[in-house]
Amino acid sequence: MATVTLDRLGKRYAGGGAPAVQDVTFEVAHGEFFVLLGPSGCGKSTTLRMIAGLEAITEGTLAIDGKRMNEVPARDRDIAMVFQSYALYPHMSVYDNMAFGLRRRAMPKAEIDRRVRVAAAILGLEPFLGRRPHALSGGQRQRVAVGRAIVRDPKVFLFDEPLSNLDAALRASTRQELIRLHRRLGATMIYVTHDQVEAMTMGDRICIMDHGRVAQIGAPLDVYRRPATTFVAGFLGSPPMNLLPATVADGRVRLGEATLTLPARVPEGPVTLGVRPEDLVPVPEGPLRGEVVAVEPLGAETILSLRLPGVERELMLRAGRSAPAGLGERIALVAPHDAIHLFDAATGCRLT
Amino acid sequence: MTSPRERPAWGAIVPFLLPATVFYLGLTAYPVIRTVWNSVHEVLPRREAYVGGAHYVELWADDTFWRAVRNTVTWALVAPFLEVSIALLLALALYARVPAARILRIAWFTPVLMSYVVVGIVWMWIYNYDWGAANAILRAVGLGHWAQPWLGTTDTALPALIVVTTWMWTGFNMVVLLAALHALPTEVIEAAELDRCGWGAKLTRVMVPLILPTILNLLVLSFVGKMKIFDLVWITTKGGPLWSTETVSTYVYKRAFEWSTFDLGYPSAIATVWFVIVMSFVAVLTWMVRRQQKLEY
Amino acid sequence: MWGRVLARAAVMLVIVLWTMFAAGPFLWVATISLRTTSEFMAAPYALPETWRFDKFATAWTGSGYDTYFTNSILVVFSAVAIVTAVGAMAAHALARYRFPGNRLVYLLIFSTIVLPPQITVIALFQTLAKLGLYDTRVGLTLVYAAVQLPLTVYILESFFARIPADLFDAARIDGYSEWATFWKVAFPVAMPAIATVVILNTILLWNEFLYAVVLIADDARRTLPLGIQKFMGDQLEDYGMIATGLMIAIVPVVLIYAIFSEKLIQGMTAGAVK
Amino acid sequence: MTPRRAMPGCALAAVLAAAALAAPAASQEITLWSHWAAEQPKRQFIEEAIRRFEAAHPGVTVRATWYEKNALYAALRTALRAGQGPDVFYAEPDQVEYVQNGFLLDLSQGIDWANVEPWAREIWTHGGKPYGLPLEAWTVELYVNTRLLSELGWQMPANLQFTHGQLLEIVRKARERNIVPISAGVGDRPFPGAFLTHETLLMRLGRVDYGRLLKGEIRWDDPRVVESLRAVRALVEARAFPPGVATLQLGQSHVYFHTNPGTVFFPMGSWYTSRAFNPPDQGGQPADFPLGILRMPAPDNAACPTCRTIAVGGSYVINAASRHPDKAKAFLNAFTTPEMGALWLQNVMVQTGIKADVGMVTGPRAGYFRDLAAANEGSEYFFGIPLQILQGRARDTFTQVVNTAFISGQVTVEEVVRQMNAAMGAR
Repeated sequence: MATVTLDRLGKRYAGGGAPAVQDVTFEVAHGEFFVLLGPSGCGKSTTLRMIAGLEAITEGTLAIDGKRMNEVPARDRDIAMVFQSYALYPHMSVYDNMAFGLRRRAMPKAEIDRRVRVAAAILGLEPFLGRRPHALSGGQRQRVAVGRAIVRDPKVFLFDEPLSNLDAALRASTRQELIRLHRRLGATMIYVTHDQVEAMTMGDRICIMDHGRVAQIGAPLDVYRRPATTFVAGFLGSPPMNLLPATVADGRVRLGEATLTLPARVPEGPVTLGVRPEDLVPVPEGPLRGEVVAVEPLGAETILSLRLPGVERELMLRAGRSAPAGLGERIALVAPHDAIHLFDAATGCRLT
Repeated sequence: MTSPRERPAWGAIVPFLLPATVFYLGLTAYPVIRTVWNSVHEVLPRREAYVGGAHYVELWADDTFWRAVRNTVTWALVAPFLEVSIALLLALALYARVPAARILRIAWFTPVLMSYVVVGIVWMWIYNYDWGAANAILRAVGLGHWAQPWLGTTDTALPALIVVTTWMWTGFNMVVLLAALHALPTEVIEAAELDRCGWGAKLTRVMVPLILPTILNLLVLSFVGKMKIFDLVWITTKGGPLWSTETVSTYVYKRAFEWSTFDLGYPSAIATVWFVIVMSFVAVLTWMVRRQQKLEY
Repeated sequence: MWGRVLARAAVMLVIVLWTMFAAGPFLWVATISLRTTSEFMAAPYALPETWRFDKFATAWTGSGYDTYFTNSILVVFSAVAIVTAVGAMAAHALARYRFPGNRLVYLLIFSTIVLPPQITVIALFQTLAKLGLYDTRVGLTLVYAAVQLPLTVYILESFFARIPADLFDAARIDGYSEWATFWKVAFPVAMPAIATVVILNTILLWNEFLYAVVLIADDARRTLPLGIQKFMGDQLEDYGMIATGLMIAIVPVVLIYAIFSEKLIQGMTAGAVK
Repeated sequence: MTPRRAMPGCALAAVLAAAALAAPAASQEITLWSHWAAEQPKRQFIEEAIRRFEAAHPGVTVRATWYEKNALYAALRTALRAGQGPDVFYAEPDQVEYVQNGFLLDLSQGIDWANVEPWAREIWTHGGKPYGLPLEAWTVELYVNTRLLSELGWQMPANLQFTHGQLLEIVRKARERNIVPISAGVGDRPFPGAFLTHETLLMRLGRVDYGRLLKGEIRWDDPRVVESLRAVRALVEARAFPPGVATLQLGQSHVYFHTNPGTVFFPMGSWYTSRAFNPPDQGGQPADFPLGILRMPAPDNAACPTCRTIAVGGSYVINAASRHPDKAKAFLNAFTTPEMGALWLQNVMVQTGIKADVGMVTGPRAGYFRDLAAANEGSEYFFGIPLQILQGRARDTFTQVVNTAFISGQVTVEEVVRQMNAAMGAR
């Protein structure tokens, strides 16, 4: 178990162009489950690979337990990694796959055997130890990949989208298993994903990345409730936060023809107004009035799309089981004060 | 999911590439250079002397060399078309779901696995005037007056050898074409069927154009193979009669190791010229195939 | 309807004729190999009345086929072992690492596949003579390894390039050096392709003639194709015995083919299908 | 790095070790590469000579390897070029290039030349030094199946020589009876197809002018040459030769003559016996075969109808790179006794360059040898066949044109003349 510290970490490829990762700074605490979240190409995997030692670090420092690791080869960093593709050795049995990393370390045979069996017991892999990976199901392979990391008893576990090759149902249950595993091992884990549900449910903290930079770091609900940028706001939540162009003037916000009171003092001028679909409440005299242009009944809830006069983008509304209005009808909405987020129209940064 | 590769890890690359590099430089690149060097020298067992372009001048006027070039190029142009067109016919026959296609595919492929030495002897027997199978069949069907010493007359020797290479290589081409046919998306063929295309139209308008890149590759491959041919000729005719089956390879070998001159310079000049010819043919053909494929996709 | 039947019949006819054409020569040689020359001369196309399998023993010991066979095994197997190791290492380096000149090296090696052998054979003869490797099995082995190197690298490179990079990353994190990773991960994972090139190279070298005839002189070091050729001049009238010799050369190839036909076809056709 | 590095190295080491194990123990072993793999009598003679030599020289062994001629020549050319090869090997006197390139040991000393025919030594002499031991000598003969001949209504002529005109008549008669008149096979040899042609040229031109023709001093469009070629061409046009002559091989042409299908004539070197006297199941002639020996047919206006070619054939030479030159010489010298000469005649039934008394030949084959002597009586000899005199392109052209294409009817007389003139000029 260990802390992992990144200080202004950056990656620039020899070919030139924009850096793949820049200025990434955070510290993962002892035993923390830390999630790197972002769309593909945001630099999260590169960051993880730099921590693993699979990519050379071109800028900044990486430290594990306070020791600089930039020049230390992967094998000496005492980390273990679970790959998206699982990277199981197809020519080895499950047992050998797990033991492979230990053999290199000149560990006594008996100890290797003990560790493999313990890990297999934790993951329920005992019946499959003699099988080759191609004879396993996707979920079983995924567990072997985890088992290969567990036997090593490393300081840090790294996960690179380990669930994305599983089908939806399996993904949910495996998520739970991983959470239990983290509790059981109490190990430091860094987990890369593009799936916000995984990030929200698993992470002690999440770090959202965008274009190679950190957009926001925080506890999942904090990030959800107070997104630091329009990017974070738009990335988290399903459907995501409504982000609409508005103008602040005279202590009010003008959104098309509607006018809302300011939740806080902000400078006058164009802004982006954000409001989560579930925070909009239909009331007969609400300030936001529009025409329903789409109705998506999902059973437990209904998603409505509204067109507000003078606003280009449609507004999404999350309602209960029954739709408050039908297609083509007009509806009026209100949003509570503290549910209105204002962002700088140019930079996307939070104003409130 | 492949990651962008690391900057060169020379410490790992060098040991991996070194043995191959040594083999390549020592036993391929150096001999090529040495041959070119030879070609401007007289290379006798106990004497080597610079002769400049003398060998090349002699080569220019060497009828046997040009005869050999003509024979080889003829072979290299005729054989690929025979092999590939017959192979296409056979592949289509097997594609049409005949029984035992798998076994036939394996059986037809067999000749290509045999040594040219073995093949050469077998076919010398087949072409034997008195009891060879070729004449025996002709006599059996009442065409005895067509019986020939097939490898013994200037008119028939080269065609007879071309038949042998066709026999050897058609099965190979067939297997490749069959694989290409099976790899065709079934929707395309089904679409053609829905369009009420006849079998012939389906073939010429849909299937053949789709496997055209494979066909071109096979033609080039066969062409290159024939440009190298040596063993078969050496075993059967040694280039005779009257140089009618002389190939560049047999002539190089004759001049280097069979003629009583012992000079390795002149044959090296032949080899060098031939090397340039073959490589330029290959370059042009590759370019044509590439261009063709660009048109296709 | 009749048109369909006719077409079907035409297809079958083509198939039957070609099968006879393709297989006939071998079957003929097989029958001759079990008959004496006088039996053969009396009726060239008859089946053996008595199956003279003892002729194989005679050819084996009496005509030196034991020597030729041993030489072929020694040279071909050593060359294949070397070219597989050397070629796999090079293919792995070319497939896995990006470095300046990578594609140039690949192209150089690849273009050697079409190199006419005449361009090297004379100089190889000179070189081996100078090194004292002329007329030795070691010399022929090394040349064979070099000759098959391009094709080996070509086939293996495309396979190695398809091994997911994650596998190597995993081995790195598991603590293995690049060298160990190659032998313990890449090489075993590439086994299907390795097997293909091994079988392919074995067959091609088993049949090789030109380099052998130039680089080997002594009868005691001749490989099978040279051995067969040796007997075809003055003893060509002994067709029965020569056919037996031919069968000795053919049978191992056919056996390998019978066992590994799919792999072999795959290897032979690898260069042609894109 | 790790010991794994050694993998490919190991494979190489294994090869080297295997080769080292197989390397022959050198010390007192003389290696001999020889033609005659299929010629039992000659092989038996040499093997007998080896036995005697080994008995007389304890501690020295001779390891003989028997080759088919083309394979032997191919192996020798590369081996000698590489500075290797056996101590003693088979050569024929046409291989002057061996001498020119310094591959052969000078045999002036250490050989008992007094027991060698002077003309045979002369053929092997270059720059005053002899380089080869001429074991085999041979003449060009016209073998005949006397039974077939009489069935065609002809008798053996008293002087043992038909004229070209007579031969042509016999050929036509044979063809009418569906018998192939003359056997020949040039599929694997550069000379047997030319026997009839060059003997005709020799008789028509005489020894001196024939020699000048082969030296390029007389052109091939000389009327006498053209006339001779037309005489042979007349036979070709009368379908004198087997239809498969161009691909028939030397060994096959023997069988073609005496057994399958059987022809009237067979122009061949007098070493005919080395194959024909093998047991029938090894390609030899049938036990009761009615063999006769004739001189080659005489052309009209022959300058020298008694002229014929004698050639030195199989000889042994010593490799200049040999590590045991003295032992090798001792081995060769063991052949130069009248006893060995007689043994050769007795076994092989072919003339020899070793001095020997023909009268010593006894046994069941003695009659054959008397016939051979009768056919040779009064002959004026020309030394060497054209192949032993021509070099380079002239030799290649002679082989392709005169040996093969001419007698298989694929070139006209005019074409032969044109090609030969060009090739002789190109030399």
